[in-house]
Amino acid sequence: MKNLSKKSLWLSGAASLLLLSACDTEATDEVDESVEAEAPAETDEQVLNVQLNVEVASMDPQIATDGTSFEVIANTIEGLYQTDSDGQAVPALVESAEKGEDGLSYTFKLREDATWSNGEPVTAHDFVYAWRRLADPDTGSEYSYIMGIAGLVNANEVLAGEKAPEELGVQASDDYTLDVQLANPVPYFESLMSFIPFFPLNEDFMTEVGDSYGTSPETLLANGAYEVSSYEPAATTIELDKNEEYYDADNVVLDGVDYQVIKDSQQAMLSYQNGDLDLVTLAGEQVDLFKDDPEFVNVQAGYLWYISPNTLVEGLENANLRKALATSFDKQQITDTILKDGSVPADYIIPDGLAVGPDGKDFRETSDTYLEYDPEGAKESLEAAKSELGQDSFTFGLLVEDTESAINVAQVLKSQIESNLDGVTIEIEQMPKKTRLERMKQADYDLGLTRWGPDYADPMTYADLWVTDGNNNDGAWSNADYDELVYSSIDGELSLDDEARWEALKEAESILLNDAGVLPVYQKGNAVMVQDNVSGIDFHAVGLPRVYKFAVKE
Amino acid sequence: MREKILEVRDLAITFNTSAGKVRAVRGVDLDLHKGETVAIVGESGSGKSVTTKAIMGILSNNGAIDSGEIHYTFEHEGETVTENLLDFSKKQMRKTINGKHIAMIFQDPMTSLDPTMSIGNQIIEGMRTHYKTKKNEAQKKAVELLELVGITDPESRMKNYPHQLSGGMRQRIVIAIALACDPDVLICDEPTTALDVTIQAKILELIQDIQKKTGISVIYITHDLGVVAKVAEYVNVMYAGKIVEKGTVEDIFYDPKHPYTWGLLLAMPDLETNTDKLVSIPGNPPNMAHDIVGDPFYPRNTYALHIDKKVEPPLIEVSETHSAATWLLSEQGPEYSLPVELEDRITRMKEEAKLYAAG
Amino acid sequence: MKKYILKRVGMSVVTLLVIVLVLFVLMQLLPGSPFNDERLSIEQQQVLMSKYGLNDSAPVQFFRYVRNMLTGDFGKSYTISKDTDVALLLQNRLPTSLLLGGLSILLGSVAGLFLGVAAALKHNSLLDSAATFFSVIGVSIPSYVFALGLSYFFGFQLSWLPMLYNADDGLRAFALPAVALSMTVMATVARFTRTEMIEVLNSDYMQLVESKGVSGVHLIFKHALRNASISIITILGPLVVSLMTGSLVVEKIFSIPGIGQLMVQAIQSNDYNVILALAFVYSALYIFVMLAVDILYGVLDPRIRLAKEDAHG
Amino acid sequence: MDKPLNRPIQQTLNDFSFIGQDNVRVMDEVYEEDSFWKQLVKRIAKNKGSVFGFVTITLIIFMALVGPMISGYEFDEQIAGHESMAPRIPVMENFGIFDGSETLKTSTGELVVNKYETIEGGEDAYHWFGTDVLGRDLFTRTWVGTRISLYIALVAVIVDVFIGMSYGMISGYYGGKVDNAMQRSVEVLNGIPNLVVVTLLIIVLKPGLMSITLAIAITGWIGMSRVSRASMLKLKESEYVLAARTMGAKDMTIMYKEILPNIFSQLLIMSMFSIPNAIFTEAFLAFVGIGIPVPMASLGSLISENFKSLTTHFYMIVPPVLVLALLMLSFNLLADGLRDALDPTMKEV
Repeated sequence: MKNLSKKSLWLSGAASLLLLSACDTEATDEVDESVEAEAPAETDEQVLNVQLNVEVASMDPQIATDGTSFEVIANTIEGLYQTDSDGQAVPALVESAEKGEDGLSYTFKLREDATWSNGEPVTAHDFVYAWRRLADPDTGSEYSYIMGIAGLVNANEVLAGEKAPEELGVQASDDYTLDVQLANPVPYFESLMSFIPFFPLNEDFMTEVGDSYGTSPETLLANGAYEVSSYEPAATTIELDKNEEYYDADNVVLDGVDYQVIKDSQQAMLSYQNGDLDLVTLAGEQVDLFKDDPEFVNVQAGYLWYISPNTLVEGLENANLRKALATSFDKQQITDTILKDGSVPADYIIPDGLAVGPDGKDFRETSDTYLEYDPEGAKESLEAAKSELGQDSFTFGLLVEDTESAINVAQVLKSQIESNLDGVTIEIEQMPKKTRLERMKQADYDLGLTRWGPDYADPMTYADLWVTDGNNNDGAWSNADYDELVYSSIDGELSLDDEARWEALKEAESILLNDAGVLPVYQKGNAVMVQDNVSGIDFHAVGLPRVYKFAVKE
Repeated sequence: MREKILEVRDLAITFNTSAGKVRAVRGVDLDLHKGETVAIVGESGSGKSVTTKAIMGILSNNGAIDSGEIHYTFEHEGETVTENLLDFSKKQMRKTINGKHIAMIFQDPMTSLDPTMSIGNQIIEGMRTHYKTKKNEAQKKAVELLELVGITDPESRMKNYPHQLSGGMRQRIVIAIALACDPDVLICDEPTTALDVTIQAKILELIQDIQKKTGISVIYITHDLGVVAKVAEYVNVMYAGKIVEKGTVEDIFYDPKHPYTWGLLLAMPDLETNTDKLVSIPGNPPNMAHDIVGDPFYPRNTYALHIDKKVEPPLIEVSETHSAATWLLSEQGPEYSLPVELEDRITRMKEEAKLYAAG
Repeated sequence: MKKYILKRVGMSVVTLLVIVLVLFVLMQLLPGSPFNDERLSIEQQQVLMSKYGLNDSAPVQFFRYVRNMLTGDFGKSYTISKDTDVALLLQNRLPTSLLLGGLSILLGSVAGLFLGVAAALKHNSLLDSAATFFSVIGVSIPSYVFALGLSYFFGFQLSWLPMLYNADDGLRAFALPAVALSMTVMATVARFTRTEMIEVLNSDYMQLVESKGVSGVHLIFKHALRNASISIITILGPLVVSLMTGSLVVEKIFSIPGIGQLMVQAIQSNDYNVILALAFVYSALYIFVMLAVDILYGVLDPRIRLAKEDAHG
Repeated sequence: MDKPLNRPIQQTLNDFSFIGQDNVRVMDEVYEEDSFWKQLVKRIAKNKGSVFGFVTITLIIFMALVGPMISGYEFDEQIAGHESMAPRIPVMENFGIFDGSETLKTSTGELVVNKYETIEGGEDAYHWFGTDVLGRDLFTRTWVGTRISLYIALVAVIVDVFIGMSYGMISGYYGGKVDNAMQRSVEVLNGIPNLVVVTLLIIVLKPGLMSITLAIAITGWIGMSRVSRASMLKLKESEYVLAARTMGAKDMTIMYKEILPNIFSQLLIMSMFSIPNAIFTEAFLAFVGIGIPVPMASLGSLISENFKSLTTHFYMIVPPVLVLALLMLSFNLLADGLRDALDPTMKEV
C-alpha cells in the first residue's frame, strides 16, 4: 500500500507537469485532487484574514450603505456587472447586453449557469424583485435615489410614492432576459450596474426568511465567489467560505475570507505583525514605521474631503472671503505630515481616478486645478472681503466629526487659517458624524468639514451636489449657470452628447471653484499592509473598495 | 499554702501612634495566686487593660513590650511548668495559653461577640480548636455552660445570634465562652461597666459563684472600687502605667496610703455621704505621649510635695501585704492626716462590714 | 427576610421604570435624527420616521416602548445593524460581556482580597505600603493603557496569549482583556479590604476570638474576613459600574463583540433604540447587582437576615 | 517590694514639704492639648504618604500655573516641521538621555532618528517632553491639561460640598416623608450608571468644559449625600441639638450653625476621595471622544490623543499618564492620611 501510494504520487506529479504545459484546467484539477487526497496535511487551507475598522451594518444589498457592508456583500453576491482591476465595469451575470439606439433601453441576457447557494438558479426575476424593492419607499433604502440616477422610467414617481413599484421600468421577459427602460440616456448605466444596490435577491427566499434576512448564515444566500459561514448582526468576526456552487468557482483560489473587526489601528498592526492578519489599514504615525516595507501599499480612495461654507451665514456669502479661506491652508502639509496615508491635496472637486471621459482620459488629466494654497493671495482676498463687508474680524465655527484624522485635520486648518488670515477665528466643534450631518442639513453651521464618496464612476456623482436646492447642498450655494449645465447633463440636451457633456462638467467645476462654493481639502488615500504571500486583491476608488475574488495566498 | 500562678515583673509597654510613642505601662509588678481574685483599679488610660492584654498576648500591632517578664505556671502534658509568656510567639500563645489556660471577658458585651456567628458556635469554637472535641459533645458542654451562666432555654439560645440577646445575656455568653476550655485564670476587663446596675450585681455574683465552683483565679479590672470591695481579695491601684498602691482589700479600703487611692475612695457614691456633691479627683490623667518627670499624679494631688515634681516615688512598703508609691510614706515625709470626709467614710465602711459580718 | 426581599425587588422595578422614563425623555432631547444620512431626501426621512413610529407623540412612543420591552422587544436598530432587532444584537453580545465582566470581577476580587488581607495583617509594614502603592497605581492608570500594554507584551512580544478575541479560543481569548479590566477591581477591592480588615481586626470581638485561642486561617476566614466581607460586598455596585466603563474601551481594543463596544457605536451613530436598550440593560444589570448585594448582605449579616419583618437594612 | 532609688536625689530642705492648695489649679494647664487643627497637621505630618501626596499636589499645582509660561511655546501652537519630536532637555542631553533622539522600530529594522539635527533651526530647539503629531510642545500641553484636571478636582469638591452635603443633611434632618422621597430619588438616580448619564448628557449638550462640569455635578455627589445624611442622623439626636431646638432655634440654624461645623471637616475630607473619580471621569470621556474640545487639552484628552501613537512614539503618552497617575495617587494618599488623622475609629491604641 505504501509503495503504491508513493508510486501514484510520483506518477501524478509527472502527469501534472505534462498536463500543465498543455494548459488543461480540467486535468490539473484532477491532479490537484489526487495530491490532496494523498497529503491533506500539507495543503493548509488558504484563508485570507482581513481587518475591518467597523462592523458590517447590513448584509442586505438594498439596505446597506457603507463600504464595509458593500465589501462583504460583494464577495457573496454578484450583480450584472463587476469592477475589474482597472476599475472598469465588466460583465458578471450578464452574458450579453444590448443597448437601444437612443440609449433609452437595455436588454440584458443573463448567464444560465449561475445559481444561488440553495441551488435555485439566478434569474431575471431576481433583479426585477430587487430593483422594485430598492425603489419602493416602504423598503426605506437610503440608496433608493440611485434608481433615479440610473434614469429608469417612473423611478422618481415610485420613489415619491406616486406610482407602484411594479410600474418601474424593468421587466423580465423570460427567466434569463432583463429589459430596462430609461427616461433619459445615462452614459454610465453599465458602470452603475456593478453598484451593490442593484444586486439581485431571490424573492422566494426573501418571503421565506422575512425580516430575518441577513441575520445568520442560514438567512443569507450567495451567488458569488464566497458564501457566509459565520455571521451575526454587528459581529466582530465574519467568516466566508468558498462558494462551490459559484459558476466561476474554478478561478477562485482562496478557501475563504475571515474578517476581524478591529477598531484600534495599533492593535490591528500588532496582530498583522503577529501573522494573524493578512490585510490591515494603517493610520497616521504608523505609516512612518512601515512606509519602507515591501508589504506597504498606498491605494487611492475616491473620497473627497472638503469644507462646506454656509452661504446663509453672514460673511460667508462673500466669495472673496470664501476664497481667502480656501487658499489659506497648506493642503500638502495636511496630507504629508498629518494623514500620511497616501491622501493627496485636492485642488478640485472631481477626484482623480474617478471617471474616464469619451476621450479615454481621466477627467483630471484634461481639467484645471483651482484654489491652490496661496497665503499671499488669500491675504489679498481677505482684504477685499474686509472692505466689501466693512468688517475687520470674523469668527466661524467649524463642524467636524470625532474621528482622529478629522480632528487632527481640523486643528491644522484652524491653526493655518488663523495664522494666515488676520482677524479670522475658527472655533472647532467636534461631534458624532450623525450629529454633524443633522446640523449641516438644518444649515445650522458656519463651516463644515465633510466628505463625499462617489456612488458611480461619473463626475455627476459630485457635480449634482451643488445645484440650487440640491438635497445635499447644505451651504445653499447657488449659481444659475451651474444649475443649467448640470441639469442639462443629467437629462437635457447635453445628456445626448457625451463629449459636450464632459466639457460642460469641467465648466461646472470651474464655476463652482472659482466662486469657492466649496473649499476642497484633500482626496483620501489608504495606507494598507498586505502580507507578501498574498496577491490578487483588487483595490478600487469607486463603489467597492476591495475585491478578493482573485486573491491568492501562498 | 498559696500557690503562685502568675507573676508579672517590671512590665513596660509602648505604643507607636501617629501622635508619637505612648508609654502605656511603665514597669508593673503583679502577682496572682491560685483561686484568688486580684483587682486592678484605675481611671481609663491608666494601663490596666493593656497590662492584661499583654498577658493574653493580644496587644495590637503597634504595641511593643519594652521590658519585663510574665511568668505563668501551668500544667502542660502532665507536668507543672513555669514559662515566661513573653517568650511565646503569637502562635504558641494561641495554641497553648489563650482560652485553654487564661481566658478573658471584655468590657462591652455588645461588641465583644462576633455578630456573624451563632452563640453556640462561638462557645464551642474554643473546645474544637484546643481539644478537637467532637461537635455534638462540644455542643452538649456548651448547653451545660449556658445553664451554668444562668441562661434559660439554652438549647434554643445556641442558635441565636448576638444581636438577638440583651446586654446582660450577652455578657453571660461571653463568660460561657471564657469558661469553655476550663481555664486556670480568668481576666475580667470591666465586665459590668456597660451594663445596667441591677444586671451588674448579677454578673458579679455569677463570676463569684463560678469561682467558688471551679476554683479559678481571677484578675479583675475595674475603675469602680465598689465592685472591688465585692469581688477581690487583693487590690492593685494603677495610675499612669504604674501600680501606685497594692494591698489586701482591707489594706486599701481601711488604710489607704496613696492620695490617689483616697481620691478614688472619695469618688465612690455613698448614700450616707453628708456633703452635697461627690468629691472627684481634679484634672485629667497625664498625656502618656509626653515624658513624665516626677510623680505623674502630682499635678492633681492636693497633698503634693515639692519632691514630687522631680522624682517619682518608689513603692514603699507599709506592711507585708501593703505598699504604696508616695513620698508621704518616706521617712522624711511630712506629717499629714487623711481628708476628713475620707476618715468619716472609712469609719462607716468598717461599721457596715461589722454589721454585714454579724448578720 | 422574604418580605424584605420582596420589598427590595419592588423598589428595583419601580426604579427601573423611572429610569426608562428618564432615558426616554433624555433621548427626546438628543440632537440628530437617526435617518440623517446625506443620501436621504427630506421626504424619505419622513417616510422612515413614520415607518419606525418616530412621528407619534412622545407619550405614545413611550408607552409603546415600555409595552414592547415587557415582551422582550427593544425595537430595531436604525444604523448599526440596519433593520435588525435590538434584542438580537443584545442576545449575541450580552453573554460575551457578562462573561468578561464576571471573569474580571472574579479575578480582581480574589487578587484584591488577597492583597488587602495581606496588607491588613501586616499593617504598617513594607508589604502594606507596597500593596497600598500597588492598588493606588491600579486605580490611577486608565484600563486602556493596561490593555494595550498587556496586549503588547503578552500577545505580541511573548506570543503567549491571543491579542484579539476569537470565540474559538474559549477562555484563553478572555485572558488579557479580563486581566486589563480586573486591575481596577483588584485595586479597589484591595484598598477597601485592607481598611475593613484593619477595622475588624481591631474590633472587640476579634480580641475575644483571639483570647479563645483561635488563630491562623480559621481566624482570618471564619471571623475577620466574614465580618469584613459584609462591608466589602457593598463596593460591588460601584465596581460593576467601573467595569461597564472600562469595558467600553477594553472591548474596543481587544475586538470583543460585547455591549461596551456596541454602546460607543450606538452613541456615535445616534442609534436610539440601541442606546435606550443598552442604557436599560446597564441600569438593569446595575440594579440587579445592587439587589443581589442587598440580599447577600442579608445572608451574610444575621442582623438583617433575622431581623423582624419591618426591619430595614 | 521596695526598690532602691537608682537616681541620686538632689535634696533640698523643702523637698518633703507640701506644695499647697494652689498646686492643682496651676498645674492643670501643663498638659493642655494642642488645638484640633494643630493636632491634625501633626498627625498628617507623621504619615509619610499624605506628606508625599501634599507635596506632589503642591508641586503639580505650581507647575500647572507656571509650566505653560516657562516653556516658551503656546499650548496650541503648531510648529511646522516640529511634528513628533522626542524629548530634548538641556544639560541632560549631554548624558545621552533626552537628547531628542528616538528609536523607530520600523518593519525594515530599527532606525535612530533625531529630528532636532535634521530640521532647520532644530539645533537650538528644546521640547522638554517632546512634541505631538501636530508639532505642539507637549510640556506646555501637559501643564495646560493639568489645569483642566485640577479645575475638575475643584468642581468635584464644590459639588460634593454644596449639593451632596446639603442634600444629605436636609434629607437626614427632616426625616420621615421628606427623607423617604429624597432617598428614593437618589436611589433612582443612583440606579442609572454614571456612564449612561454622563454620555447622554454630553451628547444632549455640546461637548465642552461646561458639559463635563455638569456631568460631574449630576452624578458626583450621591456618595457624599449618603455620608452626610448618616452623620446628620447620628448628630440630630444628640443632646446639644435637642438643647438648641428647645431653645427655639430654627431648622436652618440648627443644621448649618450647630451640626455642620461638627461634621464639616470630616465631610470635606470625604469629598477628597471623589477627586480622583472626577478626574478619571473626564479622562474616560476624552477617550470615548466626548471630552474637552480640541485644541484645548486636558490630561485625559492628552492621554487619548497620544494613546494613538503609543506603539510609534511612546514618549508622547508618558507625561500625561505620569501626571495623571501622580495626581490621583497623591489625592488618594492625602485623603487617606487626612481620614486616618481625623477618624477616631481608625486611630491606633
